[in-house]
Amino acid sequence: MARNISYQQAIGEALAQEMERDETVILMGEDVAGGAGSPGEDDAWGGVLGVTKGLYGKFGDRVMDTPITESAFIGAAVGAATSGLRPVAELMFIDFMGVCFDQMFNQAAKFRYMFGGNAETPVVIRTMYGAGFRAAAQHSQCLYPVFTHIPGLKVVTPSTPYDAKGLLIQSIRDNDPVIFCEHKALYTLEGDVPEEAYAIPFGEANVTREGDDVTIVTLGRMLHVAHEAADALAKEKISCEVVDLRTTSPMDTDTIIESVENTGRLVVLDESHPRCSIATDVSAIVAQEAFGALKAPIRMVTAPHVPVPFAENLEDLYIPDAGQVQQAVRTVMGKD
Amino acid sequence: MARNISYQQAIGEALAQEMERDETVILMGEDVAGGAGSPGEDDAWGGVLGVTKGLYGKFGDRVMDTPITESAFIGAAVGAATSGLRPVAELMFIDFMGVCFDQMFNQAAKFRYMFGGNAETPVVIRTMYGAGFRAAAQHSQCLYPVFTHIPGLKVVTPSTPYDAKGLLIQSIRDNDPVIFCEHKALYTLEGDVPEEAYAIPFGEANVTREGDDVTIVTLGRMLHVAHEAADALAKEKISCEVVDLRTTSPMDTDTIIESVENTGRLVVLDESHPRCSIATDVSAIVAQEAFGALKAPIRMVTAPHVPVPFAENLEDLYIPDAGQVQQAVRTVMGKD
Amino acid sequence: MPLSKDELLKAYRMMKTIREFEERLHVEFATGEIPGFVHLYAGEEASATGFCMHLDDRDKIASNHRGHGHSIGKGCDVDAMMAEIYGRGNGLCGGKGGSMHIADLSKGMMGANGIVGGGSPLACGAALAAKQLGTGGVAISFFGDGASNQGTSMESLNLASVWNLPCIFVVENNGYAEATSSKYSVACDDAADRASAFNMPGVVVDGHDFFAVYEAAGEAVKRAREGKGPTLIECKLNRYYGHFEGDAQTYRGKDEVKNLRATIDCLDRFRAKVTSADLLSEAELDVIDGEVAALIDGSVEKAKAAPMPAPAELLTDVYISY
Amino acid sequence: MPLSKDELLKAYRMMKTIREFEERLHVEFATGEIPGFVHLYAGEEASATGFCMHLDDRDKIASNHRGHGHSIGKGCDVDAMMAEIYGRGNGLCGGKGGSMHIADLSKGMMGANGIVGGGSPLACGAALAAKQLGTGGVAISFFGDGASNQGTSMESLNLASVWNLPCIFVVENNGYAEATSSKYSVACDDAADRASAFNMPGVVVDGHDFFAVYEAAGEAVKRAREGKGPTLIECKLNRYYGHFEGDAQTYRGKDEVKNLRATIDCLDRFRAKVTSADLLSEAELDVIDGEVAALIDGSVEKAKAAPMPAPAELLTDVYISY
Ligand SMILES: Cc1ncc(C[n+]2csc(CCOP(=O)(O)OP(=O)(O)O)c2C)c(N)n1
Ligand SMILES: Cc1ncc(C[n+]2csc(CCOP(=O)(O)OP(=O)(O)O)c2C)c(N)n1
Ligand SMILES: [Mg+2]
Ligand SMILES: [Mg+2]
Repeated sequence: MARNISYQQAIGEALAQEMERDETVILMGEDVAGGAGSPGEDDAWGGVLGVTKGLYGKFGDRVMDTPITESAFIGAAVGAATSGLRPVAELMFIDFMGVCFDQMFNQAAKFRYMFGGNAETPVVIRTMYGAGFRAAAQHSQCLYPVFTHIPGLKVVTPSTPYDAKGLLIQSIRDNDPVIFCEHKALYTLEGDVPEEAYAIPFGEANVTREGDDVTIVTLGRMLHVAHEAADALAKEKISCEVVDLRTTSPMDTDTIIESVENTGRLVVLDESHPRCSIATDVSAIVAQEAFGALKAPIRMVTAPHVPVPFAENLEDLYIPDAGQVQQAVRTVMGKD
Repeated sequence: MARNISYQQAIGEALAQEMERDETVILMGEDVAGGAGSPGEDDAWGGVLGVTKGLYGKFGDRVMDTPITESAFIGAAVGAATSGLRPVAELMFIDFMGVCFDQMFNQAAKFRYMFGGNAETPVVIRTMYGAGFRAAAQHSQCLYPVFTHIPGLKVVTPSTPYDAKGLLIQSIRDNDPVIFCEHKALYTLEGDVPEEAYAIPFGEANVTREGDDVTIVTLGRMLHVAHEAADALAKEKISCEVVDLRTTSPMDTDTIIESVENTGRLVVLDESHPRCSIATDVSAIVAQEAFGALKAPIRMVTAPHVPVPFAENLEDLYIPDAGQVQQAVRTVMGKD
Repeated sequence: MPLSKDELLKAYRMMKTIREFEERLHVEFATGEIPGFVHLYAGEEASATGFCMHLDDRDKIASNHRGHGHSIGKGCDVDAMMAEIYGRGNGLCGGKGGSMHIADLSKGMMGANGIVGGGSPLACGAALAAKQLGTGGVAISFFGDGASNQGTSMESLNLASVWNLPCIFVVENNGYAEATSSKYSVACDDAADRASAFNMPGVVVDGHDFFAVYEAAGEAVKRAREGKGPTLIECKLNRYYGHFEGDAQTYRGKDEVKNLRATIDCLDRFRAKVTSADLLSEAELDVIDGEVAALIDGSVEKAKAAPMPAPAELLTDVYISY
Repeated sequence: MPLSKDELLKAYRMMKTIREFEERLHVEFATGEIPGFVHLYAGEEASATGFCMHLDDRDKIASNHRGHGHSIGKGCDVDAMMAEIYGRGNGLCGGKGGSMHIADLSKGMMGANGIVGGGSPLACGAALAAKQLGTGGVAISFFGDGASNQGTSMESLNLASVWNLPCIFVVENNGYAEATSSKYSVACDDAADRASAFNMPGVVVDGHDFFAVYEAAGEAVKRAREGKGPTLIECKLNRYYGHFEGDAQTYRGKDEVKNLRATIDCLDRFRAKVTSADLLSEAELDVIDGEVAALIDGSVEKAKAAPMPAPAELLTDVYISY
């Protein structure tokens, strides 16, 4: 039975259900158990934005607060994953990956290959990304292109409460290391989510809107910007197909190509910085694999090649918006 | 006056000349001063492959050995760069960036923007990259696509002794943070290098071979693979233009586009992993900016999406070779 | 060496300015007009002040997310700081940094920092520059109990010792890292105990007592200026507000903050001490209170009235040349 | 608790196997047939052996770049190790890892590691798993003096203490990190002194003395199994060969290694002690020497004859599912 719940609740529910189902699932992170050793209320926080609130009460010492030492505890999650547990570690903001990247990309990602198949590392690293919170340059980045570059990591970027729950359950059940990226501006977004547990397979993009003229490939929070643009463009009699990648690694190139073969035009919309990004990735694959279908140049709509600014007006300009998408679509339609 | 010297000597010479010229240039890294505190020969090592050997003898305590704490010393180089020095820090292998990435991408790269222009950070991080040394998954990566993704970092990938010297001098004189990437398989490559100091500007790609049929865009060690392929293809009467990027950030898109506008075909050759890489970057920009000139699909030749294997035969298969480039060129020529 | 009257007045003004700045931000944040994350330093003023009173133009500090106090201590312009926190074009960083990234390199304030543990390597670098350039300057890294566990902090202690840097590491132990107790996260009794692991003096000081901080800081700064190397100092103190604005602090004890304010407030203590010893009069201090209140009032008013950054600023200041 | 005769024989065989393995690699590397970076453990055998003699199937170890000794100690197959170092398809990791990435998770050997300081967080994880799953197992991280400064190492000490993990941290201090002296890079006198900074016992032990290591290791393992938490142990020892094969070691003192070999060799010491105490006879030890020599001969021969990995292996083993 589906109810209307938030993206944040969907994530909490996925965690609770998987912990219920499988004793080897454990949680760790800063304040995820609410603030260890403090004199006041138990379970006061549930991570910085409350996503894990209540889980410590339910699962006790399977939910562990950590010192602020991301290398040590992300690495511990990785080591525990090769030793019989299925840890879900919270890296509070994706921006903090710089203090623990080694344990993610040289350890977790590479064990299986380096050890000749002689290792499984079922670890999930949940992390918050994206701009829009006036949180400035060190708390607003996307950075999933960096993880996508690394062989051995799976990278997940849910755009709705339904996907958040299903993809997180898949992440926990998956036997490879997964970076699970939660857009902070989506936490309050509500949507229909089944009560029971379900898993959404990786590498299956979602065609969230069908259309004939242009394919818009996007992901995460930008999905909603794409829909806003598509709605507006419909009034101009331009019909957009919208593809939500859901996971950037593995990436569902088949669905992208199929769509471009139908529409003949591609706009890629990504909140990341422009260089070596998902936007360039999707564009390059289409230019290689579906060139013959293209009737017009590809256009990329991304954030600019600058850090995320603090001031409200600048940050609003920084984030790609529906207007930019509409303009890009008009350009590929030859209507600008 | 130019002499024939190696890539490694060219780098050492650039360091020595800049240290001579400017007192604020200092060097730091593991064993770059030869092994501090050890009882034997002074200046025994000069970094792990001897690139800085002799500099400690010449410049004394301006060349500093560090403990194996990359975050601390790379961060110290960054902090010193905002305080009047022009440090050149050696990150022995690029693969080690995972233990110190924060100081590179959240600190050095962002100061100027976050502080509203109120900071200059003239730091150079020299680092060794690339496969071919049987050094396996944690000592053979390229990873410059990760740095290229980050606004605020300049990324340099010299392919010859001449470029190594000129680009390193520019890096040291540049007022922005620079990641200077040295391919370990190029250290012994010899070439003509002027004795006097000279700087090669960033963002100016080098057309190292002119041709009419296909543009091959490449960088670093792969430049030599591109030339090998172009030589072989010339015998098949296919004329290749080869573009060496020299710097991936800033990237000289003008030269790329101009070349593709002449040839109408593009092959991108990069030793990096395929996803969110320089190959996708160049392809995407061409598919957006020079689509009209393209007569055929773009083809990317890259390493596969797997870690670097140890076994010799596997590593040889891993590294893109001239045969693959020739095949790609034939494909875009419609001759396969 | 006892403080002169001018120095006492300066110290009080510094502490009071920090306090008023933070108390006022607390009020203004509640109105919803201040964007982003704001971490207040109220309660901890004696630490920044006790250290910064020893510093001059040669010296540099690296700060953390709770950086307003350090910035005021190092002489950043209060109006420009306030404008920055409001995200205005005339802010100290042109509105691009905000509370977590306030910096003024011309004043030796190397930046607040959004990355826990990010500052200490940078302070090592500033100390190295001072040493190499022979300026006689020192560098201070201010960080929290939570940050004291971060690898970057401990690596920096080691590096500063190995290179014998004029660098001072100040752990501002306010008992919490977000909601987590320092008793849980810091495995040893006092964070300063770790000094011996890096062959440097380790000092614990009552961070509510300006005079105690001032004295410990003075010794460390002297030591550093004399080329004798780094010191680790732990200030035990308390924050009055939540980890950031909006935090209800339910993890803290009932009336914990109320009791702290009533009993160990650093400004109250300072006032009691200097007046009872007849070093300064209540009236002299009251004058400062009034001046500071006016200063902060003015800064909020000006910040609110200031224009946002020009849209073109989105794309400037990322590279010096390209 | 004195070692039984079987245990003594086992310990000697372990040490001797490591030594022969490494001495032989030194010879074979010089022929140019062994690819990549090879870091030899010769001289340090008493450390791996003293610890691993206490371990069983429940237990796990995380190793570093100098990992052959730890691997042999934890029971990895010598033939498969040799084949791996030669990059053969029948190697322990199918030829994909090489010397720096030898691992056998089925034996509790979590992997050598190419990243200095990379192993300790992983060992914390294994210890956490043992604790959560109630297996009674312990985890050991072996790392060098150079690695002891790395932030990841110190963070792990703190985490193991905070979580009270059954984890043992072994600093194998061989005096050098590459060419750099540990006296330069480690700011305190002994690396084990840092234990108190993390509220755990710190022990310095003579790493050339198997019996001393064995005893210290036993106490730490017991403590960990009893749920009493982590221990930091520093073995002072020496490496006989260069940092990696090819290193001429000119940074070391003249005759330094020659003298070490002559005076404090761990195998010589072991032999002298057990024979003089009449615990084992020279003849019994000689038999082992002969068996080990044959084992290593065989492993090199087999490795050389083994085929390279199949080309298709380039693309396997990266994901379990995709
Ligand atoms: C690397 C990193 N991890 C986590 C955070 C999130 N965070 C910001 S402040 C903070 C608590 C810091 O505690 P402490 O060092 O004691 O300083 P305090 O806030 O108490 O002044 C945390 C966990 C961060 N900003 N950076
Ligand atoms: C993060 C990182 N930095 C640097 C290196 C290069 N490196 C490999 S081994 C080594 C020295 C390690 O010294 P120590 O920890 O004392 O171990 P030992 O080699 O003496 O056994 C260095 C610097 C690395 N592999 N990883
Ligand atoms: Mg604190
Ligand atoms: Mg060593």
